[in-house]
Amino acid sequence: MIKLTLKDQPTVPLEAEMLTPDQFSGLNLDAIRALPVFLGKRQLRVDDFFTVDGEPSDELEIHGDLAKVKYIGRAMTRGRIKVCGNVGMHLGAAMKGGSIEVTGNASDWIGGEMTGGLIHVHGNAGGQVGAAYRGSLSGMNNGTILIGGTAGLEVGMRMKRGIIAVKGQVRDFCGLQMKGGTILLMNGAEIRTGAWMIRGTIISLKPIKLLPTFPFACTYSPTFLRLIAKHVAPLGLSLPMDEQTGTYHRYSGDSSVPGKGEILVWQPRV
Amino acid sequence: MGGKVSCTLGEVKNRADFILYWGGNPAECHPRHFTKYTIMQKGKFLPEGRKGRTMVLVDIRETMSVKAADIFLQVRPGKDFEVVTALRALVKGNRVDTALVEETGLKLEQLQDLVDRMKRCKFGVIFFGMGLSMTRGKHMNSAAVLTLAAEMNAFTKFVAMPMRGHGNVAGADMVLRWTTGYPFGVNLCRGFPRFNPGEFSTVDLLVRGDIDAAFVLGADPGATMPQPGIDTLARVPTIVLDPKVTHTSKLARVHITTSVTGISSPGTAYRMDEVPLPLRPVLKSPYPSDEEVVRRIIAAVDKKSAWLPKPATMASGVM
Amino acid sequence: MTVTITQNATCTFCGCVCDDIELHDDGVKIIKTKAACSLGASWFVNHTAEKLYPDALIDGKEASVDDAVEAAAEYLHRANMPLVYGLSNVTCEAQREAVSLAEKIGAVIDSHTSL
Amino acid sequence: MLRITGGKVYDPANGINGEVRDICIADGKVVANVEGGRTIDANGMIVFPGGVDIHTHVAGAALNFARALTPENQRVAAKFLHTKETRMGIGGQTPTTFATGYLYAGMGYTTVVEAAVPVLSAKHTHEELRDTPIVDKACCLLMGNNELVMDLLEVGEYEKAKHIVAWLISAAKTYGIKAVNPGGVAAWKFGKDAKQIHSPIDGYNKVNPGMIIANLAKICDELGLPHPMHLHCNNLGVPGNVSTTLETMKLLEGNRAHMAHLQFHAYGGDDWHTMRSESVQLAEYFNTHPNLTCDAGAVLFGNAVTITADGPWQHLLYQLTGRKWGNLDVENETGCGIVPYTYKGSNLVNAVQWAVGLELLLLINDPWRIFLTTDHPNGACFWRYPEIIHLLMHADIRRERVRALPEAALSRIYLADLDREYTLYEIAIITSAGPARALGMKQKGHLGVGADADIAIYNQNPDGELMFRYPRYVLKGGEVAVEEGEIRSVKDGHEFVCQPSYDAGIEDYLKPVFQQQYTMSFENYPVDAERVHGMQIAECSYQKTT
Repeated sequence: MIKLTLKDQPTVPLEAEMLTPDQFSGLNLDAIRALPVFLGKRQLRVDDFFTVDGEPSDELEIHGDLAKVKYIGRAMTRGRIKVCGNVGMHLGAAMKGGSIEVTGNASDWIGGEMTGGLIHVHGNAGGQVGAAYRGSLSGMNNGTILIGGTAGLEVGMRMKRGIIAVKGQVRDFCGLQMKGGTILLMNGAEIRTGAWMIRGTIISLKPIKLLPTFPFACTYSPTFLRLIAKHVAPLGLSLPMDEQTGTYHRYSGDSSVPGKGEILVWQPRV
Repeated sequence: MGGKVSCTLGEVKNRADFILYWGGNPAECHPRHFTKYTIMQKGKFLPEGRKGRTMVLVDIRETMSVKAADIFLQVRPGKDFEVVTALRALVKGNRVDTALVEETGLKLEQLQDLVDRMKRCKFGVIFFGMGLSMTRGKHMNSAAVLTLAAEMNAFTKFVAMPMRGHGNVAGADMVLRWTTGYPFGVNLCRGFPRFNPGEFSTVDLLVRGDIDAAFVLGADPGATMPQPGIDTLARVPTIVLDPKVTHTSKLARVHITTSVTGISSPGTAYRMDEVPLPLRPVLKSPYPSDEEVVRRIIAAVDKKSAWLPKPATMASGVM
Repeated sequence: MTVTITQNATCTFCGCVCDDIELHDDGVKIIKTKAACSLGASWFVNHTAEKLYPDALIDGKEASVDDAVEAAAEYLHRANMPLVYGLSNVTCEAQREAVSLAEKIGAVIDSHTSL
Repeated sequence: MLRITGGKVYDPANGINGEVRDICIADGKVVANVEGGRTIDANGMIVFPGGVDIHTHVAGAALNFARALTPENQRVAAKFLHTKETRMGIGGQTPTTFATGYLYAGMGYTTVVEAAVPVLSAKHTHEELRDTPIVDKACCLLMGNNELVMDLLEVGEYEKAKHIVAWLISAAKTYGIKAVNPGGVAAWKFGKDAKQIHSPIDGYNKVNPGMIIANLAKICDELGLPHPMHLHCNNLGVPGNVSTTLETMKLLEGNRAHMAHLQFHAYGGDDWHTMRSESVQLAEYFNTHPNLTCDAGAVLFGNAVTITADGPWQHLLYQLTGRKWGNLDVENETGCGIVPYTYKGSNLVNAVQWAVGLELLLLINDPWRIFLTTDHPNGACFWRYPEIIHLLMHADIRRERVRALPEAALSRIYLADLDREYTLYEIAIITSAGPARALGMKQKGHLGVGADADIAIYNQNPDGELMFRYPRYVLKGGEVAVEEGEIRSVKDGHEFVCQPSYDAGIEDYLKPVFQQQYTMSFENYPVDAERVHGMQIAECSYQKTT
């Protein structure tokens, strides 16, 4: 395992897209220390900010308050990164495989346009989780993102495939212009969930405020939920399935697009 | 995917028989908009002027502009996006939830009537103001109106346009686009332009405290930003160019007084419809122009060791 | 008092940017406007050629423009992530120079649009 | 002073076909001889007059609109770093202005014509061109839907219309005029199009597209403009549009005209399923009518952004693709539409378009009358020209590419049957000498004494694409602007404008009409000459030979 420890908080954001198992592959510690990082307009070295110890490996542990450190795990294809602390924007953006775990909070754009792998944030996340960058046709195209806390605006914007699960509440525009995939809301959302969605599924275990363009369709407990339940079980999440305890209400939309997406809201029996 | 479908103001003057103002108060904020460009003018194809046009105003409260409107639709605060999205569904004849529509403060019949009028007109235009673009939903509210207007073209001619506020903010968009490829919030730190609103927009940078110096011209963020942003401007070295000593000047390390745009400094400004206009200054100012001062600062920077990004900066494909 | 009349002046107070304003000035003040709205009229009348403010301030103290320009250049050159912001109430020519400056100091450049 | 020695010179305007000879340069011009100064050893290299792009979209309101509309393209485009000599920028489909200059010069092109400028925003176009370094520039003014002109044609006031056109060219500081979908953009303001060139346009009783076309062509000739009317025909891009194009060409007999991006106007078939190439039919007519020139408007597979004043076509394309749509109607003058587009080899329609561009370049037998363009960024980006040159020079490579097309495309195109291969001499004609002559720019497109010393020097290489992509040297105005792919000196180019004469009394008619129909002050409408950077006035000395 390679261990990096942040020496001092950078004064302005530090862009560190070199901090991935792929970039470290085949490099000894000195070579890793010499990799470039970008403090605003200055090109500096990894060891200007981090102490680097351990053995060359596909496993990487980063310690410190990295809230201003951006792009960790960018485009990684394999291996594992554990961030012990908070982390900055674009964590795991365009990631293809491997896994990232964050013990603290994460910022915006985590897993932006990712195509595979797993990101697990124990704390809160910012906005645009798994989203498309401005103007892009689609956001995350596979993979899994699990947020232990809350998440911000535009979670899963234009996502095409994959799963995003959030244990805390999410803010506005969750699933904005979604094209496919699944978003699991364990604790509901603020407003405009599923706005302009074309396809895909948003499941909320708490009642949520819907747009007028999501008319009620039916009550049901679809079998594919069992597949999703099986997929998220290893992440420590469980979906209520028992028809004795409740059902899902299905709202279809967004009829303004017009879209064939669905929002399933769990209704416990009273 | 929607888009942006617009026109210059003369097209509105000559043709628009349906004019919708959403979240703006032109009577007080753009006083000549009605008289010079829109409802009051006799147009080439609207010889009867005001009588030939329908004006609808959508806002959360009754403003001075209501008097000028044929129809006023009062929407509940924070419900604009819901209304526009419902309109997009109704335009296509799709289902909406009546009860949820009524939570917006408007009845389904009112929306249906609006849709019918929009489809019946020959040339429709929506002007949207900061009441729409600066409230909850922000850029998505603007996107909603722009998309509605684009989609209306399946039925009739329709355009939309933001009511730009500050003088030459449209010009800043234009200049940044041709020089950097992006309209605002452009990060040049890696030696080439990058764009990501929310990450590189000023209010976010200031509130997060992401910058370590600020150069402010043609604005007074010390009066308008949220307090944490103002704190950042006070903490880092801030430099201000302004014809007056502003709130920002008072918390800045450096202030330079400049001549007033259009009154003393010559040049170009863009109208809200992106038409460029020459400025005709009348008074000779005792102060240099912004243009001249910026040029002098560039000359002073040029004397120092040049900042030259290395090609490695591009290798990684960051956005 | 000689009064100069300027036709087709352009008002940059709001986004309408009306360019049909007639201005009467006495060399120091604009004393009369025609065609301008109330906002535009007060904008024109409230700006004069008088010297009401110091040329420049450094740390709140009066300074020469030369010294202020030097100080500005030093701060911006030294910064790791400077911001160039505003660009609304200035000419396109000034905006164009601001882009050039932002490029030389490796800045983020932004306008009111992003608010 | 500078001498280029030992290179094989291709200077078709002076009949020089690959002879080894020296080119001498002093004060930015080609001269007979120089003593002293720098010598460039061009042994093993070929020497071309600098490229001239007769039709491109690189500056102004429409392109700048497209930049804002497509951040996703910019993000993945080539980046230009801030250096001591050069400004930062972005390449791709809609390059920033600085990058545009570097990209053109970096490919050996030294003169470009921005093909679509509305009078109302001409100030803006000139500002952008000022920030487009190295290359020389000129603009075509959009005139095919100008209501001031159409209203006069409606009441039979041809002479007045002619003076208005001359006044507008002078006011906007442009070089020539362009008509885009004549009448169609005016109709688009009623939500319509003009598909029949002999039917009246919405809003008019008499004026039809044909009338606009014929009158504007005549006006250009009578004003003596060095470049004829630049025409984007009606029904661009639509299956079966070859009949419109042929009908249009017949209207032009007796006058000069430049047919822009002819590829987009050479289709047969009744709908998208039956669309086919009609390049043979079109080339046959074209070959026998020397009053016409054209540019290819070739298509290459890949991402593009379609940008045109043709508003109604762009609405159709938006509906067909479901992608983003930008539209900006310009009062009384024109419009513009923007839709991002991807040309795919697997798509039958795109396959036909790709073939038609090359077919026209091969079937039109006089290289002095067809020029290399892609209608940048509509058919492909200008920086991909070397790919097209390579295909023109190698029939076998073309056939190989044809084999990769869908089976169903093969019966709809002619490309595989064409054996012609361009020589270097002919490439020099379609990229430089020909367009310079069609533009009436006597100092461009050749290397004779007195010519501007705009010169591209390439390492001779059997791989034409490689050779033309990376010139060894590019000289602009006698200075080495590019050396081994690096920008060496960045000087601003000139802008050429025409000031055709008009009856000064025309303003008495124009001013009140303008004040009624426009929203700015008449006095603020023209572009001040000092706002046009490096302006050079070209003579309006064309005379019709009978």
